[in-house]
Amino acid sequence: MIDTYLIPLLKILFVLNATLVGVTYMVLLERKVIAWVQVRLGPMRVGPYGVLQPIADAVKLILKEDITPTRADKWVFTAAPIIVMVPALITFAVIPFGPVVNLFGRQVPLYITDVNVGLLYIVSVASIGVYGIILGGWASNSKFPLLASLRASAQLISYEVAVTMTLVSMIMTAGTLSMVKIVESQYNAHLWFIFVQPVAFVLFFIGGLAETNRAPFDMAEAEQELTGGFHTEYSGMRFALFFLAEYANMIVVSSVATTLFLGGWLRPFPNIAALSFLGIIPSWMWFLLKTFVFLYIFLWVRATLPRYRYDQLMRLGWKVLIPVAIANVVVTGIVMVLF
Amino acid sequence: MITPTHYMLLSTALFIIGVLGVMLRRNIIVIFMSIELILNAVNINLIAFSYQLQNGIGQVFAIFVIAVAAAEAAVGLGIILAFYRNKETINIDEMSVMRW
Amino acid sequence: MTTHTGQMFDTEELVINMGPQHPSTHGVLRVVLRLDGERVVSSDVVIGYLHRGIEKLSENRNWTQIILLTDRMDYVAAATNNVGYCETVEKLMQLEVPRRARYIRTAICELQRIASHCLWLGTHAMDIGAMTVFLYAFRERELILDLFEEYCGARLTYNSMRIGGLPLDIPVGWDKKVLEFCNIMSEKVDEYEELLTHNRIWLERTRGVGVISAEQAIAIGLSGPPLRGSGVARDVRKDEPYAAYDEMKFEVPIGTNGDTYDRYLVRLEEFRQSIKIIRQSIEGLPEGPIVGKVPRLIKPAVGETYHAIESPKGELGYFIVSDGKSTNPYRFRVRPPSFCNLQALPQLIKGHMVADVVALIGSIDVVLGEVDR
Amino acid sequence: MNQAIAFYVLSAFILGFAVLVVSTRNTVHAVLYLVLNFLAVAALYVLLTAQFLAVIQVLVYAGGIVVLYLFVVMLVNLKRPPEDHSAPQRHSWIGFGLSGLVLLELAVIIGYGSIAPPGPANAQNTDLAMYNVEKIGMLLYTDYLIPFEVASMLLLVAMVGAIILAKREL
Repeated sequence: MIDTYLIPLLKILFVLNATLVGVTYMVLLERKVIAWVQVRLGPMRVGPYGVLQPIADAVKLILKEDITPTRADKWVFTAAPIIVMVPALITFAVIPFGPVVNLFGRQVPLYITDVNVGLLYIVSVASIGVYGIILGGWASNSKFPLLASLRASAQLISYEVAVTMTLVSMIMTAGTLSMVKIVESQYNAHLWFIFVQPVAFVLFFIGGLAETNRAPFDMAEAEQELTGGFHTEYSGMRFALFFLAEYANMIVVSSVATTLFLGGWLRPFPNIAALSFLGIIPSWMWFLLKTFVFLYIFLWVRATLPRYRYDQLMRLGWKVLIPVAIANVVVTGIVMVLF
Repeated sequence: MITPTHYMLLSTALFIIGVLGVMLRRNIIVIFMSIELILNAVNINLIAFSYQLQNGIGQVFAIFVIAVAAAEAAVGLGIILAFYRNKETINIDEMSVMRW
Repeated sequence: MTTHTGQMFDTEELVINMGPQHPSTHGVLRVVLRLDGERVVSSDVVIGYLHRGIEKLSENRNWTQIILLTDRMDYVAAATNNVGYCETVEKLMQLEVPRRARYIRTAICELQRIASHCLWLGTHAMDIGAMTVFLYAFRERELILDLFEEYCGARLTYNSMRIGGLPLDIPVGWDKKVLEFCNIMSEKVDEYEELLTHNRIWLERTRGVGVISAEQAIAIGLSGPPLRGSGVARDVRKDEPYAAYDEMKFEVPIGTNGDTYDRYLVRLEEFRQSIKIIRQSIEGLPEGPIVGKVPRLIKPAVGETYHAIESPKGELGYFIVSDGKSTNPYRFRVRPPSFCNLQALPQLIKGHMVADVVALIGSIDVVLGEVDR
Repeated sequence: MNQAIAFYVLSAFILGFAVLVVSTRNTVHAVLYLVLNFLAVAALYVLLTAQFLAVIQVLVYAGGIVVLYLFVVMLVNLKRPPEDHSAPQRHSWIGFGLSGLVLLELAVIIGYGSIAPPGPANAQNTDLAMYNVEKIGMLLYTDYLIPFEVASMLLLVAMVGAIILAKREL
């Protein structure tokens, strides 16, 4: 009874809360990192070194007035941010934070479930997120957010194709769809898949950037939107949901990238005995460290790179990323057949 | 115990709702959606029997049904868009003209 | 909403207002854009939101009081306005400005050019999405503002010139600080170069955007970096040297195909040229008085004159008419470079995407105080 | 036991959303109900241990096709209010009649076919359930390779057709 219901429930609660807290602190981290890059200090006022800033933000957003535009479709208007947030959170069910470990004398795997269609599950859940953006734009009942939402979702869909093609080549190398087995296959292959598939890694990262509307592809606050993209009409808690969903998506992309390319919870050179002293850091800590590296790169890229124009962005997606991803799949196939 | 007959009843009900949708609604997009419902009803049956007989052929066939549905939706919506551009209407009664 | 008849997909023309309150219109500029989907079909520019009637005001102020007004026109490069005005009056009254005053004026003009280009680079990069350059550029601008504060007490509107020379000599140790600033600045320009010049996204966003040919540029009456970006070698500092520019050695950067990227390169090169001029003028600072023989009451004889200088935005010209009877000018007319460069905007924008409109406004670097006067 | 509960709950969802899809006046709401219907069907596939199909259903149907519908609905009723059931002369009794006929025919089939072969003892951990993806993959690429290639050709043709139809001027 305990094993089948209680422990998974506890794990889910823990992961969800950890993610939500992580997302709020991601907001602070972003403002801090961009500030350091720009030779300034970032939020310092709330708490020592601005540590309590997320709480201040949360309280502000809760107290802010939550306006619904007139004649807007109330029901869809409230549902849209939820539709964007939920897929980001439910992807964590499949991501392995660590191997099976005994906790208080009971074998507890450090992941919520291990579905044998893990990777496909993540991609399909990510594709549901597009609805929130389209409906958000449509429900705002004005022309500009609608056009902005159509444009943003067109961007998401075209980069989703590119990311799915890169994942196909990853599945071929790993030989399985289940995330836990992917990490184990990296352990048996004695090296991380980033060295096996560098091209796929680069494509996945660029696709991930575009999927989460970040850095050079951030259409939402691009100046040409003139009205601030699809979440113009949102305010207060609903806007916070849209905002936090973006960061949750960022964490999802980083953790998937860590699991696929940097060998989830494996320490850097898993099989070389000489480096066994690295083992003192627990496995889930390795996972967090690597995800943090990816998140840092997300923020770093946002601080430095200028923004693509919309047509260049789509051209890059269709004419560069997708063909290279398909070519990568073909090359992986050939290489696997030969060796 | 859930027997295949339960699944068949479910898919029949879904099939009927789909057919009703096609028959009664005027908006061509809703008609297209009802066709998707009908295809889904077919899929449920296929997979119910594949589970029943424990071989994957039913599921493979369901994949082909989904592929065809995707192709049909893409071209169908293309036609609707082209039609709407010229006739400003998506009401099925007004689509009676062979030449526009 | 006019409709494109005959089009298969009848897209109405979208008329939108890049209104006075828009983050990237550098002040209160309103551009009415008629869009077909994403492309700009036509646009017209609405100005006048910042009109204070400086030219009319100056008609009932005496010649010295007008120096204050010239500060408020191009508030980003106020010292250059002062120098321009004072030199015009000196030319009308044939006053002799001592060599030391002319050297200091040159140094101040070049310092002001660097400050103005810093502000341009920051806002231009910010519009195209590179947020960090904004902070770096403004860090350098801070150093210059401190230098000015030390010299004439103000950070933005300096009132730093007098007719016939300078109000006060440079404070002790000021020249060493300027030289030290020059060293810092030359490294920092390389830093900007590193961040943007070879950045693929920056190249894609600026190369081939807003191309003006040399003939078009001359026809519209462009001046300054936009004109030089199209390949026309016209620089008032070289063609009609004023202050102490004839004794300075520097080159004038010229662009080739007149797109936003070339204007960017021209201004970046101007950073370096200005540093070179400042070094020459400060190191070669002659001794001597800082004010020439100026009559107590400035009452120029009947006459009129036009005198142009090279402000960071382009050719800034003053036309003054004196009727000889009163101590006020009869007519005070300004030829602001931003106003003339802005005429190119509608022609530049046609056929571009909305995102390019923002990049173009940044690239011709207009300041609305100067446009509306 | 809980499998039965799950089945009834899911089928209630499926039929409920299907009825809503067909009956709502506002097209965008209809599309939304369609998405929920597909997600419920995907959950049903998981119940039938067809994990690969469930994920494909969510990815292709709910994540792809219905987004297409939503785009067209947005582009189409940008200007027109949601359509109302005008033209009562549309004799709906033909619709009911025909569907009744189809219902009768299916009832007859189910009546005869009720003596279905008994299901396997515990279908949970047969190899089709455990290695679902591998099994289907093998089947697809061995016995059903030709239909697989034909399906890919079909999709290519559909793509080209859709592009030509939707593009303004070539």
